[in-house]
Amino acid sequence: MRKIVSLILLAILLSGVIFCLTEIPFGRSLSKVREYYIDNGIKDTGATNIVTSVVVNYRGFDTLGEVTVLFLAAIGLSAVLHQEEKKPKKEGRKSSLILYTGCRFLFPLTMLFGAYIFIHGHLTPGGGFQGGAIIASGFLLTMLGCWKWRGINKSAAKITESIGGLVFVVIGLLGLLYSGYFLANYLPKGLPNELFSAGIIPIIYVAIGFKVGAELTGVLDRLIEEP
Amino acid sequence: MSYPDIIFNNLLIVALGGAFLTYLLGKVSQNVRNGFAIFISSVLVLMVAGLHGYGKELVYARFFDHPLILRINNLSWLFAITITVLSTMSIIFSLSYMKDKTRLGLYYMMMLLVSTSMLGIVMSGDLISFYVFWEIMSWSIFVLVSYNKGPALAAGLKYIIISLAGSLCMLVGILSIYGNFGTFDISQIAGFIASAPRGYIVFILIMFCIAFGIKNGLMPLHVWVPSAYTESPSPFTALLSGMLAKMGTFGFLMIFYIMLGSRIFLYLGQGRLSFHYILCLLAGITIVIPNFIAVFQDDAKKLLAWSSIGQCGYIILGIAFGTSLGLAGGIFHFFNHAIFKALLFLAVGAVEFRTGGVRDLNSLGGLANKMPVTFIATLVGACGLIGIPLTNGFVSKWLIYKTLILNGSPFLAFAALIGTWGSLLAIYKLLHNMFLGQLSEKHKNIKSAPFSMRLPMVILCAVTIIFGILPGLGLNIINSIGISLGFESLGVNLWGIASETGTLNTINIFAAIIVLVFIVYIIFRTGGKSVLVSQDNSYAAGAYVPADKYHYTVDFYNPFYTMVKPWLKDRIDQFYVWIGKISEKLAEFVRRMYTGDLGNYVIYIMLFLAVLICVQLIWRPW
Amino acid sequence: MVNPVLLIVIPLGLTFTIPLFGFISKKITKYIPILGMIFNLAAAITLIPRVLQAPIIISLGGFPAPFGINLMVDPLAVFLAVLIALVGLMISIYAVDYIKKGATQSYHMLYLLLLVGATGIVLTGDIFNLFVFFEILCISSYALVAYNQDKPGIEAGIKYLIQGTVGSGLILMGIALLYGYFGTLNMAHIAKHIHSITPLSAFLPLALLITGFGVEAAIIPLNAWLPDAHSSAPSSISAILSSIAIKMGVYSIMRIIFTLFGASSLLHFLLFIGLITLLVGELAAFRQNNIKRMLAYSSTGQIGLIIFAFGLASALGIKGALFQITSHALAKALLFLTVGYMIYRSGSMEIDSLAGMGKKLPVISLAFVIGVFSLIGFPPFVGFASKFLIVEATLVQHDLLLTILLGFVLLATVIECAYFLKVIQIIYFKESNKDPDQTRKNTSLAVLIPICILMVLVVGIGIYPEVLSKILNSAAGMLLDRGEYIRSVLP
Amino acid sequence: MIYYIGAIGLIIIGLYIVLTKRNLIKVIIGLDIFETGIFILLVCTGYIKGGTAPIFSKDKLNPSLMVDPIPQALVLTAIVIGVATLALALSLVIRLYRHYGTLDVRKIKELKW
Amino acid sequence: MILEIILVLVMLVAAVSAGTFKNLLNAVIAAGFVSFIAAILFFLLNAPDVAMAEASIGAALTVAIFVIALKKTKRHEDDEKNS
Repeated sequence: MRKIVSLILLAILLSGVIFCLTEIPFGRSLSKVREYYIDNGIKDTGATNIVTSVVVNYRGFDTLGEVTVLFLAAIGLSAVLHQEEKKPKKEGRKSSLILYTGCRFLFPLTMLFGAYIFIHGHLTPGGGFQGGAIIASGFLLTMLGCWKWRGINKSAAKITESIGGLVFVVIGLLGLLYSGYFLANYLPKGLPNELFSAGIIPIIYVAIGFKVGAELTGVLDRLIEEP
Repeated sequence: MSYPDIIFNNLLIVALGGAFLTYLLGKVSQNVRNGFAIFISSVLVLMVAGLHGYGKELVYARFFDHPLILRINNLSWLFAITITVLSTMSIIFSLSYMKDKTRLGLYYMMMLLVSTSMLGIVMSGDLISFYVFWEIMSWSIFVLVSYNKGPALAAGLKYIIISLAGSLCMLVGILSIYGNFGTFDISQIAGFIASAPRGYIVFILIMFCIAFGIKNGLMPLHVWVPSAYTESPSPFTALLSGMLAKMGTFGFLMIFYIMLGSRIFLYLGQGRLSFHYILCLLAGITIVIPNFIAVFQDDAKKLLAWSSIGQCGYIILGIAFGTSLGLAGGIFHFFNHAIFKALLFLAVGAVEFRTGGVRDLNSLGGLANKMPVTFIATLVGACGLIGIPLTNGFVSKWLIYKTLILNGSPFLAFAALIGTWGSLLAIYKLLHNMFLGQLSEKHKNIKSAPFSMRLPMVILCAVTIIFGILPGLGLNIINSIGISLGFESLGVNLWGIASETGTLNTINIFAAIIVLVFIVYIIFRTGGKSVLVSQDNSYAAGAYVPADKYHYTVDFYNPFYTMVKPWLKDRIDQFYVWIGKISEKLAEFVRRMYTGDLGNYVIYIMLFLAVLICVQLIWRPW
Repeated sequence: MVNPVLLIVIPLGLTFTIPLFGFISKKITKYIPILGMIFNLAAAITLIPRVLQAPIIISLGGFPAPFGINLMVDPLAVFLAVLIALVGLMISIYAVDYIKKGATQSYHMLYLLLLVGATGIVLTGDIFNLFVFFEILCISSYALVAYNQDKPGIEAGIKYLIQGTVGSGLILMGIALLYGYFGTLNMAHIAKHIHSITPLSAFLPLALLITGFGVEAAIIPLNAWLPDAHSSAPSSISAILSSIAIKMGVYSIMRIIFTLFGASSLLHFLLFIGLITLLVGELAAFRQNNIKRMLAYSSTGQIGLIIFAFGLASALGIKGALFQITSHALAKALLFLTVGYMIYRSGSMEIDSLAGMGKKLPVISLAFVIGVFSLIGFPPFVGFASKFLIVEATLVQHDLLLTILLGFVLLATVIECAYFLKVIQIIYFKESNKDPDQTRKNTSLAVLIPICILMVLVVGIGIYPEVLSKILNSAAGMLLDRGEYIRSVLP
Repeated sequence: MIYYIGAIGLIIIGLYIVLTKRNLIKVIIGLDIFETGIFILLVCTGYIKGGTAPIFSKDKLNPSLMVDPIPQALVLTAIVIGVATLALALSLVIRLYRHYGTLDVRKIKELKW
Repeated sequence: MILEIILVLVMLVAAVSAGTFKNLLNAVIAAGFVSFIAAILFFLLNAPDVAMAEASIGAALTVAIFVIALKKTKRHEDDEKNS
């Protein structure tokens, strides 16, 4: 019964979507703003990766909100899974030597990779979110594989999150101060394809990277700790 | 700036401030508060009295960009003075009646607030302030009706629901008037509405009449009255029956003769189907049936409640009939009914107070010797209610009969007459079962009513009789009101009305009564003396009967009751109750939509989406 | 001159600082929301006079309108921002004393972020940005509903989350289709080109967006989450959800219908949706014996009334709807705060357990009564003004159908009166069966202040509704006039 | 074209899972798939046949063939929002399981009517 | 082109199986597989950033969170906590 009803409803939706998509030709962007970004991207922001320039600069406000959402998830998690009394940590089970060594070997590399990703966000694909995710996965690796994992340093994670968010906001406010626009790219753009270019973008992306890494790690850690 | 101006500008402020100040003083001490309440109400009486024959209007505030107007004229003055006098009386009465009740600050504040809102209603010159004061009055009544806990809660709820329904209808009427004529000022509307199509006027009238009829207890809308009157504290019941219900009367007067004007109102529809004739028929029904339902009530206050529904029928009949005589009769009967019905309720309240809350007529009796003043008060009130000459009720009823007979509508006259019989029976039952007959054992050592109760009763008695002997006092004002509403004048003198339409002279009646009394006296003196027999030497089949077996007030009018019983069910009330049941079932059914199942909820969402799509595909609204 | 973007950014920054303050002392953290809201209130009020001349366009990052994100600060937005800040301030003061157990620090952060989301929704002029802030609002409310981790709280939270996520997924789908059509996200830009495609092909995005936002706006039958969430969340959260969060859904729907699509002929359909919502909400509330659930259903009803008023599509109707938003926000916040404290005293949500509160908590009970009278629409409270405007707006159209619908609206009012006044009678005129526990006697100041302020507002605005008239008129005009919107964003 | 099919397919399958499955984890999986479908749809709207990624990694790139960067930015945001919601949902599910001992939505009916 | 068709079909199959698997762990892995192929599709659509995000967040972290949640609750779709 329920299956049939839902199939009917979805069929109506499907017909509607198909009807709409006939109006949106595939492979031919109707965008009215694409050219602007492609043409002025480097001039405006100095980032060769246009996506990054859009994410951090043109639509930086969205990104601020996005960071906030992730932050929300972290604190919401800690609110939902909050325990009044701290129970003693149970001994993590001893994992095999190979796994342990492998983890210890891989962890720094993952960190490095993540850092690279979000530092070069404005030049190559990737950015703060991807890098942060990779860092978090590195921590996850240690959480799963390492011997006697006893949780990350909560306060450090918290501080990192807050600082990351604050840096983002403060940079935006400085933009408001200097050039009258929130999140304006007021730092020197530098030359394209160089590491130190694109004004505020790398700074924000580094902040986001740390923040996202800390948040995702905190989420994972909180979930694992949950008995 | 003359005195009346000052009074007029500050009247409502004094009333309102007095109400809240009363509550605050209650925090200080009980006696201060009671004294202050009486002080404020009597001050209001004086202020209103000072406004006699004074006409003015004043814009006192703005709501959005509509001016709110206060206006006073003779009609408002008559109502205002009655309001203030009655509220003073009932507040004085409350002193001892409410002595051992809780939350008195709330009670006194609400009493004063109610009278304030009534003053606002009668003095409001535009429909917004009329509605605002009307609603304030409604919810203050709600608080006061549910003041006695227990069954009073149901009564209050019933009252406020019905009343809110009515006042929302009125709001629709008001705002649709605004939508058409672009003003809330009553006098301006009176100018515009003459040109409006008749159908629209009837719509407006119906909207307003629902609200006013509900307050007034017009027959199909009366269901809240008995329970509310019965359960509310007696001093407030006096005010409620005396004045608050009469706000509906004021509303009728306002919309029929101020806003529409007689020459439009009387000619909506033709002949037997004209609006005012239908209203008269309703009034006739309202006169007949409730008076007879009242006959069979065993609760004193319920009896009075039903009979006041009936009396309101007289008032509406007089007003809706729309001749100058009838209008005068209606307005005068409103005034008289306010006085003697308040008197009766106060008397019942006094008995209730002394007997410890006994209102059941079957268990009372023989209190005449114990509470003489109360008895006299009830007697006078009863005479007024029935319309015995030399009480004010006689004059007003006489005017109404006269109108009905002169304008040749026998049915209505007959109805009015039958109603009088009904009220006669009912009020005699009240009088007899409470004061005459056998004093029951447990009331042997009952004291007379305290002074604070006797004073208002005495005053109201005096008013009843004075206005019965010198009706001209009231009829002068009423005549001027009638003239200002565009009716031809009646030749009013102090003793009554001397005109070719209907002559009334209370001197002749007075003389006749004196003579009659003398003759009766003579007859009784010369006739055989009646011998008092002690109860103990009477035997039933040789067996000694204890005294309290003689309590023959139970099942008064029983044969008559068994005769007409099947016709006297309150089917309308049952109908309303049925509606309530249905809506509860519906609500219970609707709730079931929210089964706690998450899957269903998501399906609702997709369903809504699908419905939207289908609407767009089929109906194409956009 | 205060830049409107600060209304969003300053509370956001404060939220980020809360953990840092938390290291200094736990006490400070709970005053930070008050700080942020005070700032917002002041800033928003200072914006009013400027906005009344002309809407303010703030382009973020210094990029012109269709390319960067821009804030569209018109009278409606500023008005709602003031309302959010006001109610938010009151409830944050209340929460100082009310929230004792659980992760209080997270509570205050989530609460502040919820308000940030709401403010962002009303200020932004970019549809995807609207979506992002909407997500901030929703996710924080999911977490807050489940805040006091008891059985009903968690259940309500997960139900709310699933429905809300489906809704936001639909919104995202609609945005994707819109972008596919127009290749832009700026609302004014879309509105400018909306007629370049046939209405028939534009219907799906419209339907998706309405449904998605409708989940938050709690229009029947999408409101299934609402009674659960309201009844099982902490009372302060119920208050903010009922007086702000669902209004944001309504606001978004109206923005989309009026400004984005200009689908004014769809409004007649909206009229019926509003009426059904009103009736079903009031009827469902009629038989509740859980006070918070009753209030929740009555919120649904009031939302229905608001949507009905919007559906009238006349300036007066929209003014009435905005007034109704205000009055309902104030009154319902008042009700939830008072009821929350009563529950905290009596320890039960059953209506009968409120018996005798009139003696125990005189001020709180008075506040409750005033809130109820205002909701029912008794003069001289603020609810009367809004009901007055709505009825007037319905009647001036001289439409028989509308008059009949109005009859149903007033019927719903009568139902509302029935169940609310029953509660008042229980509070005042019923003896409490059990004596109050002596442990928590004194009503703390942090609870009394917001209640009293709200009470004063309800009565004050009710007596002098002219206060809001000017800004509401211009807001209504702005909402109706698409061309003005487009012109002011894209000169 | 095939991408559209994939996107719509994912959307429909995801919603179908959400609508019919009774297990909360399954429901959340359904939401995940649903959102993935939307992401693909969104990216498709910006695609240009034979285009290149919008990155000026080397100079000789034809700007007119670069795909639209906006949808990618949007999807980036949306992915993060999705994972945030998902984490919150799962934490709620864990708590719920502790309270009820089941994840069957038919049995989780404390709050109704 | 043919590659894309194959990928999409595999993706849809994975999605369906994610719905049908009784064992939740398999379902989760199938969902992760969907995200993984989606990442490849993103790459084919010239969206390397999105591809990276989807691969790292959607395919890796999401699955990890799911698995952790499963560990806390239960493995199978319709078995109850026996306590």
